[in-house]
Amino acid sequence: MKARELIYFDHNATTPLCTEARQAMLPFLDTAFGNPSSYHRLGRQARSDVEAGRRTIADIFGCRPTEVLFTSGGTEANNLALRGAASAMKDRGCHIITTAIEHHSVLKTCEALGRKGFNITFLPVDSKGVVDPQLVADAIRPDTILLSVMHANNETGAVQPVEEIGRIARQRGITFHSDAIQAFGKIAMGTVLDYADMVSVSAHKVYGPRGVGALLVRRGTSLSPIMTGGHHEHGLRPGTENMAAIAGFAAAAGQAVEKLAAEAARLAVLRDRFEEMLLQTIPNISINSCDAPRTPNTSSICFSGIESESVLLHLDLLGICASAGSACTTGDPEPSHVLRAMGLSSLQAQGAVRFSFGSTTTPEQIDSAAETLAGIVKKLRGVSSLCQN
Amino acid sequence: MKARELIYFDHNATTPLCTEARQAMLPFLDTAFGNPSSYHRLGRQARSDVEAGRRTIADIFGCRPTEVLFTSGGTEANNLALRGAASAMKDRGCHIITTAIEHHSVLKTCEALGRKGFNITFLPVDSKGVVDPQLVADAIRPDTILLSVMHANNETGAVQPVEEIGRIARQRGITFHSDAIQAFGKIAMGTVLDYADMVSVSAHKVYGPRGVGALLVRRGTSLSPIMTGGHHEHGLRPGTENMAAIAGFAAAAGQAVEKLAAEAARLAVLRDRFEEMLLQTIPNISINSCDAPRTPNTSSICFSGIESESVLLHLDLLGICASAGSACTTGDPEPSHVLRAMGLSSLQAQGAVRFSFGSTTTPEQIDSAAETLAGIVKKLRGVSSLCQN
Amino acid sequence: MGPVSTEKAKPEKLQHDSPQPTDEDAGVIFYNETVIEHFTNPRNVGEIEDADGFALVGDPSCGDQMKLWIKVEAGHIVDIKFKSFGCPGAIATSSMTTHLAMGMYLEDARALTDDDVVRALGGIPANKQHCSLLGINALLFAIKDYEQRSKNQP
Amino acid sequence: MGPVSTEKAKPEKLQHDSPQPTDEDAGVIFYNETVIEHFTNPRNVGEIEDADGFALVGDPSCGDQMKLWIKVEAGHIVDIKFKSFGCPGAIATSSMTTHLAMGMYLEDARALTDDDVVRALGGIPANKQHCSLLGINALLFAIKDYEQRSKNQP
Ligand SMILES: Cc1ncc(COP(=O)(O)O)c(C=O)c1O
Ligand SMILES: Cc1ncc(COP(=O)(O)O)c(C=O)c1O
Repeated sequence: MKARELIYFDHNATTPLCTEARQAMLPFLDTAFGNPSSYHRLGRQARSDVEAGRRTIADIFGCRPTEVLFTSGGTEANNLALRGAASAMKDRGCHIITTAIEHHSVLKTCEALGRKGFNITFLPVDSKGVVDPQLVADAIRPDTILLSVMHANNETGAVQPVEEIGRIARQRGITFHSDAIQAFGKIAMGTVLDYADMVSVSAHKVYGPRGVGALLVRRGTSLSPIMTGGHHEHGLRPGTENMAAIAGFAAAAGQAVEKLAAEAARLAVLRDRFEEMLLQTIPNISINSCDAPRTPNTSSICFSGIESESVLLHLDLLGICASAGSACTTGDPEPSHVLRAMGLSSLQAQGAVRFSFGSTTTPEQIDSAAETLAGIVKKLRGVSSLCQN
Repeated sequence: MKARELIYFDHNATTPLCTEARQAMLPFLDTAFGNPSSYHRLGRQARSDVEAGRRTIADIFGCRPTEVLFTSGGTEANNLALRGAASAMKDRGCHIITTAIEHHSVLKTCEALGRKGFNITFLPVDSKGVVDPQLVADAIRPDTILLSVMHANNETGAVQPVEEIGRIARQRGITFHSDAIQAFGKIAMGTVLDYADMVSVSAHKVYGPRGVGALLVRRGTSLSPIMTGGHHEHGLRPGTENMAAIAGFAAAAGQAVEKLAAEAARLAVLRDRFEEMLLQTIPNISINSCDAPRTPNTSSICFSGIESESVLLHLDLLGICASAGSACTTGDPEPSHVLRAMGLSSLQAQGAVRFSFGSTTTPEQIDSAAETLAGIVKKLRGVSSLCQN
Repeated sequence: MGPVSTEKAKPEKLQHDSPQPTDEDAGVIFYNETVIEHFTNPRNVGEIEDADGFALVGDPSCGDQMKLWIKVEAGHIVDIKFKSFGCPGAIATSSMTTHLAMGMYLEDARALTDDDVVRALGGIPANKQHCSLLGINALLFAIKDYEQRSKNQP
Repeated sequence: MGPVSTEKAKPEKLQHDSPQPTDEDAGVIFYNETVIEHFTNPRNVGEIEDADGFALVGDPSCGDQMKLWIKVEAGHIVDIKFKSFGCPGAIATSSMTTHLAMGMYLEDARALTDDDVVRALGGIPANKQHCSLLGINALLFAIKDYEQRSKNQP
């Protein structure tokens, strides 16, 4: 077999930089290097470049520029939202509600807040990986201050009913944060601050650069900074602004929104084709969250009787990039907390592989990967002590 | 007068990216986009690139790779050091010592810790802007857990006796953090973790990219993370690693160290020439910290009878970039806390302008700027109600 | 170097003008061309030895100070001069105040407000608004001083 | 697609080999070529219908499980086969264990340790060390099972 191009099916972990973002960044690696806090022309130019980026992001989400806080990434946006709001509102109550399927940057942060004296409720999800808004409503207590529910799950792609949940939160006067890092660029999101008080997004998931994200914060939301220093980002996030990254983020976000409808449709077709091929050629597999509303690019598949890392290594040796669970738990032998929360056994969860498609994905890659995968599964099942043959 | 090239005398605010850093970054804006936490080859490559960057930084500071934590910049490094150590050691005591001349990312963070129940001692400095180690020793109490003294001041360039202070701290069993953001690349620093437990550095001050810095943390130092999420950076700093920035940082840091001796000597000559010219042509000026050990690139000058912003605007209109106080307090009418701590009156401090030289600085720029400045000062003094003429 | 004033704002026009100041730009100061022109070429700088009215306002340790001299003839301000310590906003508004007041009837001059000065300058950054009071206050006090002196020497 | 095994580790050799595993790489798994070769082409996969000894070790819900069959003649392991569920480390160490044990005197086989397996594989990532116990334990229990059966059927 001849060496073939790399097949990158790990777009939920990170995405290649799009041309527009790259182009937008280059001047800042060059002459436009000023510090936006500097008085002189290079500083003013930098300031206005930062603010231009902020306006782009604000326009995309239908909010005000003052409602956009740039952070170093999605993880920091989530930490700022949760730690910052909890700290700002701790006198009003100590109960925080989140779900069992959040990304670690939300989950571990809620656990950390739990160790600091807050009470945390981790809501369960159904077998499709979706949170029931009724459970949210039921979990609200008089001392509930904060609710965090992700928009789309990174492992399964399951889309949560955040608008409905947001309405409940607003009715009950509870600050609602939503981690939209995997939703943005994949599904239409509308004017998010209409139902959420805070929304996290991250550039490198939408073909933008590493090292920048944003927390959208609705006017009037109580939020304390988690870091202190200069007056940057309305005093909520100090540190010299990363103009190259902000410009790249703005360019990538613009692209993502512009292409969203067409790209979502294209990817849904490819995703369905991939799943159908697997269902036809490989016995005993199941597709996680297949009956839930899902982001169009994500396929999480359980291969019974074999272990995901073995699948991944075979795939990798054949030039196909995929993930088991979320990328950031590599090296962590724990099976996915998301799949476990959906009721999968530890054994089932161990056989889960995530394929996440994106701008680089072609029908040929889909066919080739599905075929390759069938061979790999057959081979590993031939070795497996859990399979008869 | 013909339009002339921009004269950038604001290298303490930020620096242009060096060619080496730019080159090192480009692949990561291109094909090398993997997530270091991903299992596949792109992920492994990314991981090994991150670790290569870490080894470079470790080698430069003579420490172990495991002692290097990458952050989003200097501000975050300082916040992690102070908030993280205070939180990790809060059961051992609640007294923190720092100085009155720290950067806002240290000063405001100590103030924030003060509001959280820690007792903060802000040590004074002498008229040269230098902390007396004896005062550090005297300030230590049985409940002192943490000491933070910057290596070189960003406004005056004054170098603090951090080695001696570090020895005192170590003798007394107190964790010592030093903000070396303005020292790194300007003065020889040696193996910093020999005397300090934590040291902050920032890439964009040494011709590296925005959005990355490092906290060097000596093995055995008590430190809690200030953000939570994945297991990145030994569990002390979560978030997908910014490889482009890390590679650029490593390249820039390597350059900075390689060129340090020659460049420091060159800049000291230029700085001295600049100051001599001003002293000869402009009456009633004083050079801050001129009798202290200083970084070779920084000239902080008080022009009596006139106000710094007016000087800066004239300079800017003539294509010369400089700062008043530190860049990050632009728009803040408070006169420099550093100069005030040195005993300057509010009026004197208002007349201070900082010129910070760097790789782009030439003798011609020095001469031209000194001449221009003489004209500006004369003009403004002609308008000033505080000056007779 | 030639005198600074000959260079004026020419090559920088766009720099100071194009980015419209917005809320979130508050941290950085953008002056318009008129402000910069008055800053680089302030009108009526100097002292009047035999002034009819004088005022000293502001506190230099708080950022600005202005001295204002007026010469009055037949109820008109026939000469006006100032010296100011302060930021570009202070210098430009000082200059514009004297520029507006020059030649005015005293009662008209007294009716001038900080808004008039800001308007004449075509606006001034939000965090520099307070500067416009410097010139206006100095003008009012100088007129008061003139009236006081007139009363005392009838 | 041809059978997976024909592709082996060829084009990826450098990828898996060049970055030396270090402390701070613990989060990511680098297997060497030998491990990958045993993973992609595991030796002695299968079952022995009329085995003389059998063992089932590990717990699949904790990540790995191994079944091991041996055939013994004149104190020698004359045939050995395994089936394993688990990660590449588990499969490769299973394979290497059978490879080492094949043909051995029982007493020599019993003396094999997890270190022997790891050494034969040229090392294994730190967080996969435990895998090497899987094969060794299976081997010991299978030998025990053989001895038990021999005792019962003298
Ligand atoms: C749902 C979700 N939240 C948060 C994050 C963290 O984002 P970042 O890598 O930008 O820190 C990720 C991606 O890793 C994610 O998928
Ligand atoms: C001494 C000092 N500490 C900290 C900082 C903050 O660094 P950064 O801009 O990378 O957040 C700076 C620069 O602004 C500085 O000069």
